Amino acid sequence: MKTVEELPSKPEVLLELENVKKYFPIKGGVLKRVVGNVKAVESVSLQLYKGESLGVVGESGCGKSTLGRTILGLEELTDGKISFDHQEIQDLSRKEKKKFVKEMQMIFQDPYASLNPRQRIGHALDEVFKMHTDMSAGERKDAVLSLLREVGLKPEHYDRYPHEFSGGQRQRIGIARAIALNPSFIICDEAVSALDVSVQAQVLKLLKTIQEKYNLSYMFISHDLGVVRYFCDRVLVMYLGNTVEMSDVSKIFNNPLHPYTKALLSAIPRPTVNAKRERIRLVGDMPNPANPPSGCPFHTRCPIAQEICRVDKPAFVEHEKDHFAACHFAG
Amino acid sequence: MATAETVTVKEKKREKYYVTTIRRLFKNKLAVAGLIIVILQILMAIFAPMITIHDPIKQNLASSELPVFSEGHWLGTDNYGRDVWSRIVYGARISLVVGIVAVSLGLIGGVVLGMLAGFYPKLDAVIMRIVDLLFSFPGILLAMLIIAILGTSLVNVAIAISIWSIPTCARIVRGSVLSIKEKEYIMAMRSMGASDLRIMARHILPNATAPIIVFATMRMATAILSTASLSYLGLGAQPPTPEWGAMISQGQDFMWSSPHLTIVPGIAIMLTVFAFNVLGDGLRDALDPNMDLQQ
Amino acid sequence: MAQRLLEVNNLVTSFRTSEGTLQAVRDVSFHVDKGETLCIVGESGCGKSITSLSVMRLLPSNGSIESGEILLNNEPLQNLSNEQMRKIRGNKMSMIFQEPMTALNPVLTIGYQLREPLMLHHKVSKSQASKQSIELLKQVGIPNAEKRLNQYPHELSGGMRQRVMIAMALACHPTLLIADEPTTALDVTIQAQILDLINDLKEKLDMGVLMITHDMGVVAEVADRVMVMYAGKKIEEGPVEEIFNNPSHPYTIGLLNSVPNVDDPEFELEPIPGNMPGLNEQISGCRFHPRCKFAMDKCKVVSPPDFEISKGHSAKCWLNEKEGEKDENSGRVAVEA
Amino acid sequence: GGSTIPEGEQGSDSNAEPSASSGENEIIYASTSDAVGLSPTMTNDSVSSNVMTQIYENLFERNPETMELEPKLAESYENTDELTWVIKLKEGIKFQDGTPFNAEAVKYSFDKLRDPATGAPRASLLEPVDTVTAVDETTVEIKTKYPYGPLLAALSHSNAAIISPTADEKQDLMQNPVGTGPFKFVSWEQGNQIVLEKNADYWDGEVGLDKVTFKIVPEISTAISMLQTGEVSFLDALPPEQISRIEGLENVEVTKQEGTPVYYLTFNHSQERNQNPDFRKAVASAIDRDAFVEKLNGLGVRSDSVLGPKVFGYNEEADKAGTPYDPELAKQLVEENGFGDEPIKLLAANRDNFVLMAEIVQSQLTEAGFNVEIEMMEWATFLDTARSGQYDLTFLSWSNVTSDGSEMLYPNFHSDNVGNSNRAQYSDAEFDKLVEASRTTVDQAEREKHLHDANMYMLNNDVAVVMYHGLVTSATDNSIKGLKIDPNGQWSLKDVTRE
Amino acid sequence: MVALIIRRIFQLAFLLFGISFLVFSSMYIAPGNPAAIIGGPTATASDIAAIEANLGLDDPFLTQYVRYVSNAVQGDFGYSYQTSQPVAEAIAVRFPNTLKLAIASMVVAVIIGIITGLISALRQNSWLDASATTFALAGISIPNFWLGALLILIFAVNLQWLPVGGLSSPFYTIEGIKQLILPAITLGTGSAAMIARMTRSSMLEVIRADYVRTARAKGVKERDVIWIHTLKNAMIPIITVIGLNFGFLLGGTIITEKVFAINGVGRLMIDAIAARDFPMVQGSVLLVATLFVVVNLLVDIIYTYIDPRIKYD
Ligand SMILES: Nc1ncnc2c1ncn2[C@@H]1O[C@H](COP(=O)(O)OP(=O)(O)OP(=O)(O)O)[C@@H](O)[C@H]1O
Ligand SMILES: Nc1ncnc2c1ncn2[C@@H]1O[C@H](COP(=O)(O)OP(=O)(O)OP(=O)(O)O)[C@@H](O)[C@H]1O
Ligand SMILES: [Mg+2]
Ligand SMILES: [Mg+2]
Repeated sequence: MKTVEELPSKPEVLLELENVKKYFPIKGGVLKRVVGNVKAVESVSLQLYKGESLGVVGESGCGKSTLGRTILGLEELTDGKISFDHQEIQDLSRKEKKKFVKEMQMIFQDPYASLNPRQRIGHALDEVFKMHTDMSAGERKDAVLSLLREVGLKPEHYDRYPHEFSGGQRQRIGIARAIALNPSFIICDEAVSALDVSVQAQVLKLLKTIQEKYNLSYMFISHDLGVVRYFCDRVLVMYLGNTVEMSDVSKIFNNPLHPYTKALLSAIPRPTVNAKRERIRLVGDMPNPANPPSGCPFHTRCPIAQEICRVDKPAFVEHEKDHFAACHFAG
Repeated sequence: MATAETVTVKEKKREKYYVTTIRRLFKNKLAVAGLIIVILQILMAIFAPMITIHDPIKQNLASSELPVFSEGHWLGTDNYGRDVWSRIVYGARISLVVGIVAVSLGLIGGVVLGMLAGFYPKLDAVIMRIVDLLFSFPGILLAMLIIAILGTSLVNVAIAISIWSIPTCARIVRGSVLSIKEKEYIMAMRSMGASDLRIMARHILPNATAPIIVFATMRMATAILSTASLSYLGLGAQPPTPEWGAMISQGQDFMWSSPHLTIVPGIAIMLTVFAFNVLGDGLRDALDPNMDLQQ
Repeated sequence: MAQRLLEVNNLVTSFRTSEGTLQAVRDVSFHVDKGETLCIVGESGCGKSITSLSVMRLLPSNGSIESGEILLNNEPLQNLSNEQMRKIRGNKMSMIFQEPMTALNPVLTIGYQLREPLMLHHKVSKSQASKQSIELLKQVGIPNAEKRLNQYPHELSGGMRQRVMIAMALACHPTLLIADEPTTALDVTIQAQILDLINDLKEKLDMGVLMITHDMGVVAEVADRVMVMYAGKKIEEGPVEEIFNNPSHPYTIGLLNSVPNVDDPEFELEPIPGNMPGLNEQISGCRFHPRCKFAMDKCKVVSPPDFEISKGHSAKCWLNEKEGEKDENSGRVAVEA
Repeated sequence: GGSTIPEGEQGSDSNAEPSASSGENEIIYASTSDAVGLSPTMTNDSVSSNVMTQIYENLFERNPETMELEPKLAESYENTDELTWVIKLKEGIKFQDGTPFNAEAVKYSFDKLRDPATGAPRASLLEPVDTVTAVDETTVEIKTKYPYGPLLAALSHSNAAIISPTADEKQDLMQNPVGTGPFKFVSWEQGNQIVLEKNADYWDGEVGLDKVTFKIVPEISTAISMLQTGEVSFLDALPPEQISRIEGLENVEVTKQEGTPVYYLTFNHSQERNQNPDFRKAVASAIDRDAFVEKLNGLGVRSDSVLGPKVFGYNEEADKAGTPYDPELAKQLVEENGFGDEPIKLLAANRDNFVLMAEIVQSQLTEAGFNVEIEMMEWATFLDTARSGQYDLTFLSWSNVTSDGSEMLYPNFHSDNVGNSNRAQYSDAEFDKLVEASRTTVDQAEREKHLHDANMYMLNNDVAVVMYHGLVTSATDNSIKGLKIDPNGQWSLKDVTRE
Repeated sequence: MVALIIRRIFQLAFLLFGISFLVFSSMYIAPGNPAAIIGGPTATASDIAAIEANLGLDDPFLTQYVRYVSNAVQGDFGYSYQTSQPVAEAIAVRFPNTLKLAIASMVVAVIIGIITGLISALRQNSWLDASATTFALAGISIPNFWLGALLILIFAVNLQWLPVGGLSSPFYTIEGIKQLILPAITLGTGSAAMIARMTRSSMLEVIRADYVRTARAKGVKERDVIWIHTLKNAMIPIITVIGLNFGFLLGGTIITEKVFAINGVGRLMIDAIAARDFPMVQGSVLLVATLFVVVNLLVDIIYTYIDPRIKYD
C-alpha cells in the first residue's frame, strides 16, 4: 500500500478543481423561471495526482456523484474551473472534449443498470472502440478479447448478455469498458458498493492491479470506509456539497480534525465481535441542499457547535501539512 | 489449488444471435401458429394463380351472391358473381403489402417524433402539439389533400394511412423514451462520449420495442380496414382490383342477403392481425434477453 | 433454555425455469429463539433471500417449497391455508426487504401503508391507526411524524424510507422479524441508527430476528448466532464469537478475509478465487471444493455432513472431521489414515 | 303530438319511442340525410324539397297520373302572346302566418329567386323571365325574354314555390319556413329531425295527419330495421341491394312506380377519340344493359330513350332506338380500330348505383377488348372533375323535377352549358337547334316533337348510353294509406291517413 | 398545476391557429367547389358565380383566411355554407350527443378492457389469457358497422329489448340509457381491446414488483393487493391509452353515428367535408383539437394523482 510520502517527491498534478459549483435549478411558475437552486456541489477545490486514488466519502445526498459527473462533463458546470493535464476543460466544445473523454472514464455503482440489457457485452465493448478509434472490425474484436482477458473474463463471454453474468463479472465488464481507451483517470462511483464482500475483494484487487500497470488515477466514491481505507491514498470528506476535510488516508482515520469526520468514523461497524465503540450520534437529518443553513453547513447537527458556527462559514484550510479541514475548532 | 480459470463453469455453446431468437420463438406455440399463418398468407399472395381456378375480376352476373360451399366456389361469389376465394387470395397481395408498408411508415414517423420529443425536453411541447394537430386533422381531408397533391397511387394510400398512425405511435414511444432515458446505461453511454443519435438508435430504441410491437400489430387491422375507405375516395386500389378492406365495405350492402361477403374478408383480416399479434408478442419475448430468466 | 420461535427443518426450495427445475435452497435447517438474532451470511445468490421468503411463503410464482418443515411457535406453517397465512404475515411475523427504494409502494402515502397492517390485523379505526402510525414513526426516529404520514415514499430520503419499512414491519409487534439486508446501500451513519433501533426493539419486545446481510461488520454488531450459506447450503453455524474467532469452514474464513479492516492499514485482502456456481451446475462432493484451497480428493466426491466443533457450532467441511468419527463417515479415508 | 306542444320542448319529446308516438295520426319518415334548408329560394336538393313540398305550394303542379300540368295556387292562365303569360290566382288563400296569398306574394317570390343579390342556387330556373308584374290582387303577368315553352313546368318546380313575403322579411325561411301548404313547420333539430304539424286552416280540404316527422337515419339498413320495429313508418328511394329484405317484412308495404330519374353512360365529347362514331358505337354495343338492369332487382326500367317514360317529350319509338347490345360487333370494332390499345379512364362517383354501373360496365367493356380503368371519386371532387372534362367515360344521372324534356336536354347536352352542367362536353349544332326549338316554342305538341327528334338524334349518334330509368319506390308501414308519389320522387302527405 | 393549465392554454392557441390554417389551405387545395355543390348539377356558371359572391368565395385565399381568423378570434365561427346556420350553434346541437356516446363507450371500454386485461395478466399464459387475447383481437378487427348491425338485429329487431337508433332522450332516463347501450358497446369494443392489451402488459410489469411483495408480507388481502397496490401503479400507460381513445371518440365516430342514427360531431364533420362546407369543417376540427388538448391535459393531471412522482414544473 502506497502513501503519499512514498510517491515521487513532487507528485504531478493530473486533475485540478477550483471552486467547482454545481447547482440544479428549481423551476417554478408559469414561465418556468428559476426560483431556487439545489446546491448539490457548493464549493470543491482539490488537486489529484497522477497514479493516486482519492477517496470521496460523505453522507447520502452530499453531492459525491454530482461532483463526479460534473468533472466528466455529464452535468453542466455552474461555476469554477476544471483543469485536466494542465488544460482547462470546462469551456471546451463537444468536439474538443472528445479527446478528454478517452482520458477520463467512469465506473458506475450498479453494473447491471449501467449496461444496456439488450446488448451483448462484446458489442458493448466493441462500440467503445467504434466511437473513438478507426480500427477495423477484426482489430476491434481482438482488442475486445484482450480486454476481456485483462479483467479476468473469457473469450466465450463475448456473446453474452449482461443478465447472464454474476455481479462481480458485470462490474468487471464495467471496468473493461472504462479502461478500454487507456484513460489516465477513472471515477469509481460506488463501484463496489453493490457487490458482496468476496466479489468486492476480487474487484478491488483488479482495480489495484490495473492502476499499477497503467499508472492510473482514481477518484473513488464510496460509503464503505473500510474499503476506502484499504484502497485509497487520500480521502476527501464532503458534507452538503462542501469539502469538510481532506488528507492522507492514515491521517483521516487516525487523526480526524472535523467533527463530521469523527462522527462518520465512529459509526463504522467493525467486523470483530465485542469491539465496544463510542458512537457519536448525529441528531436530525441532513439539511435541505436547496436551503442550506447559514455559517458552517454542519452546525445544525454538530455536537461541538458554537455561536460562531451559525454565523461564519469556516474556510477550508491546511491545519497540518497536507491536512485540510473546514472547521472553526479543528483539532 | 483452484484458481479462477480452473473453476468448473460449464460454458453453454454460444449460438448466433438470430439462431437464439428463432429457437426461442419456436418454443412459443402461439407465435409459431402466427408465423405459419403469416407465411401461408405470403405464399398465398405469391402463388395466387396456382391456388385459384377463377379469375378474381371475372364477372358472372348469372351466378352472383352464391353462398359459401357452393359448387365450384367454396367461399361463394359476390354481387358480380366473382369468386370470393380468388378475391381473398389475390386481395392478400394488396392488403398485406399496404398494411405492412403503411404500418412501417407510420412507425418510422411516430418513432422519430416520439423519440425526439421524449429525448429533448425542449422539443417536447412543439412536437407533441404537432402530434395533436395531426391527430385532430380529419383523415378524409388528408386523403383528399393527398389525392390533390400527390395523386392516387397505392404508395399514397400507404402514406395516408401511415400519417394516421403517427400521433398514437409518437405518444406511445415518447412515454417509453421518457423512462428509458433516465436509465443508468444511458448515462454510461454519455460518459463514453456517445453521440445523441447513437444513444437513441442503439440504446433507447431497442429497449422500447415492447409497446411499439403491441401498437404496430394492433394497427395492422386498422390499416387494412382503412384502405377500403381510401379506395372508395379514389385513392389506391380501384375496383375491380380485389382488396380485403374494400370487400368488407362493399359487402356491407349485402349484409342481410349474403353475410359471407363481409364475414369472409373479415376473418381474413382477423387472422392476419391475430398472426401478427402473436408473432409480435413472441418476437418481443424472444428478443428480450431476459426471457430465459423469467421462466 | 430460550424459547424456540422459528424452526426450519430440511428446507428445499426450487424454481421452475426454462432449464428445468433448479434448487436454490438445498436441505437447510436452522432455528431462531425468542429475543435472539440469527444472521445469515453468504455470497450473493447463495439463497439467503429465498430461504427467508420460503419462511414467509412469498416465493416468486415459479418457486415452490419442495420439502421440509417450517414451524412458527411449534406450529407447521406449510399446512396453513392462504388466508390463515395472510393473517400471520405482518402480524406475528414480518419482514423488511432488501431494497428500501423499491419495497415501498410509490403511489400510496406513507400513512396509508403504515395504517394498513394495523387496520387489517388489529382491526383498529382509521384515526386510531393514524395515531399509532405517528407513534411508530417517532419510535424509528423520524422527526415531524404527523407531516410524514401524508407524504409519498419518493419525498423521503433513503434512510427515512428504510425506517418507514421498519416501522411498518414492527407495527403489529411481531414475534419474528425477518430483515433482508436492511442496511445495504445506506451510508454508515444511517446504518448505525437503524441497527441500534432494531436492537432496542428486539430487547423491548423480546422479538426474534432473522437478519440477512453480507456485511461482516453488521454481523459482528448485531448477531447472537450466525449461519453461513454457500450455494444453497448451510455450511457453518455457530455463536457469533465462534464464527469470528474460530471460523471452521474455508469459505467462512475466505469471507472474513475479504473484508477490508478499517483499523488495520497493513491489512491485505485475500479474495476467494472464482465465482459461485450457478444453480444448474452439477458439482459432486462439497459444492465449495472447486474454489477451496484446502480441497482434498474426498471433497470432490463426498458431500460433507455437519461436524460439531463446539456446542452450537457446526460446519460442513471434511477438515473438521474428528479422528474418532472418521470411520463412521468414510471408510476410504480411514484406510488412508 | 300536436300543436299544443311549445316549440322549444319538441326536441326532447319522446318521439323516438317506437309505438307511443307513431300512433294515431302521425307518420315518421326516415331520410338518409338532413335538409339543407327550408327556403325554396335558397335550396336545391331533394331532401329539402321533400320537406318543403309539404309546407309550400306552387302555381302549377304536374298530375302524377296524367302527367298534365294543372293549376294549383293558380286558377288559370293564358298566353296573350308568345312572350306573355297572364296567370289568374285562386282567391282566399292565406299563408300559414296569416299573410294573404296574392299576386304581390307571387311577384315577391319570383323576383327574390331571380335577383342576383339573393345568390339563389337555382336562379337559372327563371332565367328566361324578363318581368313579373302584379296586375291586380289575383292576376300576375309574366313576360319572358324569348318565347319559353317550359315556363309552366318551371313554375311547378319546388324552387319556384310561393313564399310568404312578410315571413321572408321577418325571419330566415331556411330555418323557419312559411308557405300555403297542408303542413306547418314546428321544429327542426339539425341533423336529427324536422317536425311539421297539420295546417288546420288549409284551403284545400281536410288534412289527414296531425303530425309529420322527418327523421334523419343516415344508414339505410338501420332505417329498414326501424321500419321493421315501427320506429319509423315510411322510407323512400329504396336501394336495390335491400329490396328483398324490405319486401320480406310483414308489416311493410312496398310500392314501385316509374319515375323520371335517368342514369346513363356518357362520353367526354371534347376528346378526339370520343368523337369517332365507331368508337362510340363499339362502346354502346359492348354494354349489356339488360344484364345490368337485372342486377337492380326490379328497381330499374330498361329503355334506350334518354327521355324516360314519365318525361314530357318521351315517345315509345325511342325505347329500342339505341345501339343494341352486340358483343361480336363490339369486339370486331375494337379489333379493327385498335380501340383497346389506349387505356380508358372510367370516372365514377362513389354513391348511389354508380359504383355498380362502373364495375359491370368496366367488365363488359373489358370483355369486348377495351382497356378500362375505373377511377372512383368522392361526390364534390367528381362534380369538379366531370365539369372540367377530365375523364374519358363517366356515368351521370338526372332526376327531372319538372318532368319536362327540355329541362333534361338543355342543361346536360346543349353547347351553351359546356363546362358547366353539360359535363359530357357535348356540342353539336344540329342538336342545339332541336333543343332550342323545344324551349322557345310555346305550343306543347310542337315542343313534344322537337324533344323526340332531339332524343332520337342522340340515340342515333350514340351520344350517351342509357343504363336505366329509375323507379320511385317507397316502403310504408301497413297502416299508412293514401300516399302518392310523383314520378320525380316527390310526395305529398296531404291525403295520407293512418289506420 | 395551474401553471401547467395556463401553459397548455397558450399552446392550445398556437395549435388552433396552426390547424385552422392547415384545414383552410387543404380545403382550398382539395378539388370541389362549395358553390358548385350548393348549386347542384343544374347550376349554370352564373348561378355558381352568384353563390360564390354570396359566400365570399371569390376573394383571394389570404383575405378569406384572415377574415375567418379575425372573426373567429372574436368568437364568431361563421355560418354554414350549406344551411347558413351559425357553426357554433350547429356544433352545440351535436356535441352533447357525441359526448354522451363517448362517455358511455369509454365506460364500457374501461370496464371490459380492464377486467379482461386483469384476468389475462393474473392468469398469464392460461387458456383464460388466450381467450382474452382472442377477444381483444376480434374486438379490433371487427368493423364497427358489422358489429352495430349485428347488435341491432339481435337486440333491437329480434328481441326488441332496445331501440334501433337515435339518441334523443336525456341520458338520465331509462329510455336514454337504453338508447346508449348498443352504440356504446359497438364503439367501446375497439377501445376495450386496446385497453385490455395495455392493462395486461403493464400489470405484468408491476405484478412482480417488490412493493407488491411487501403488501403481501403485511398480510394485505389479495383483492387489495391487486386493486390498490398493483393496479394503481400500472395505471399510467392504461390512462394514456384511455386518454387517446377518449380523445378519438370525442372527435365523433362516423360509422357508429351513422349506424345508430346518432346526430353527432363525426357525421357533421364528414358531411361538411363532403359538401366543402369550410366554416363547418373548421369549426368541428377546431373543436376536436381543443377537446383533444383538454383530454390530454386531463390525462396529465390524472397522472399526478395516480403517480405522485410526476411533476410538471
Ligand atoms: N438532476 C438533478 N436535479 C435536481 N437535483 C439533483 C439532481 N441530481 C442530484 N440532485 C440533488 O443533488 C444532491 C446531491 O446528489 P448526489 O447524487 O450527488 O449525492 P451523492 O452524494 O452521490 O449521494 P448518494 O450517496 O446517495 O449517492 C442531492 O440533494 C440530490 O437530490
Ligand atoms: N424467480 C426465480 N427464478 C429462478 N431463479 C431464481 C428466482 N429467484 C431467485 N433465483 C435464484 O435463486 C438463487 C438464490 O437467490 P437469493 O435471492 O436467495 O440470493 P441471495 O442470497 O439473497 O443473494 P443477494 O445477496 O444477492 O440478495 C439465485 O441463484 C437466484 O438466481
Ligand atoms: Mg451517488
Ligand atoms: Mg437477497
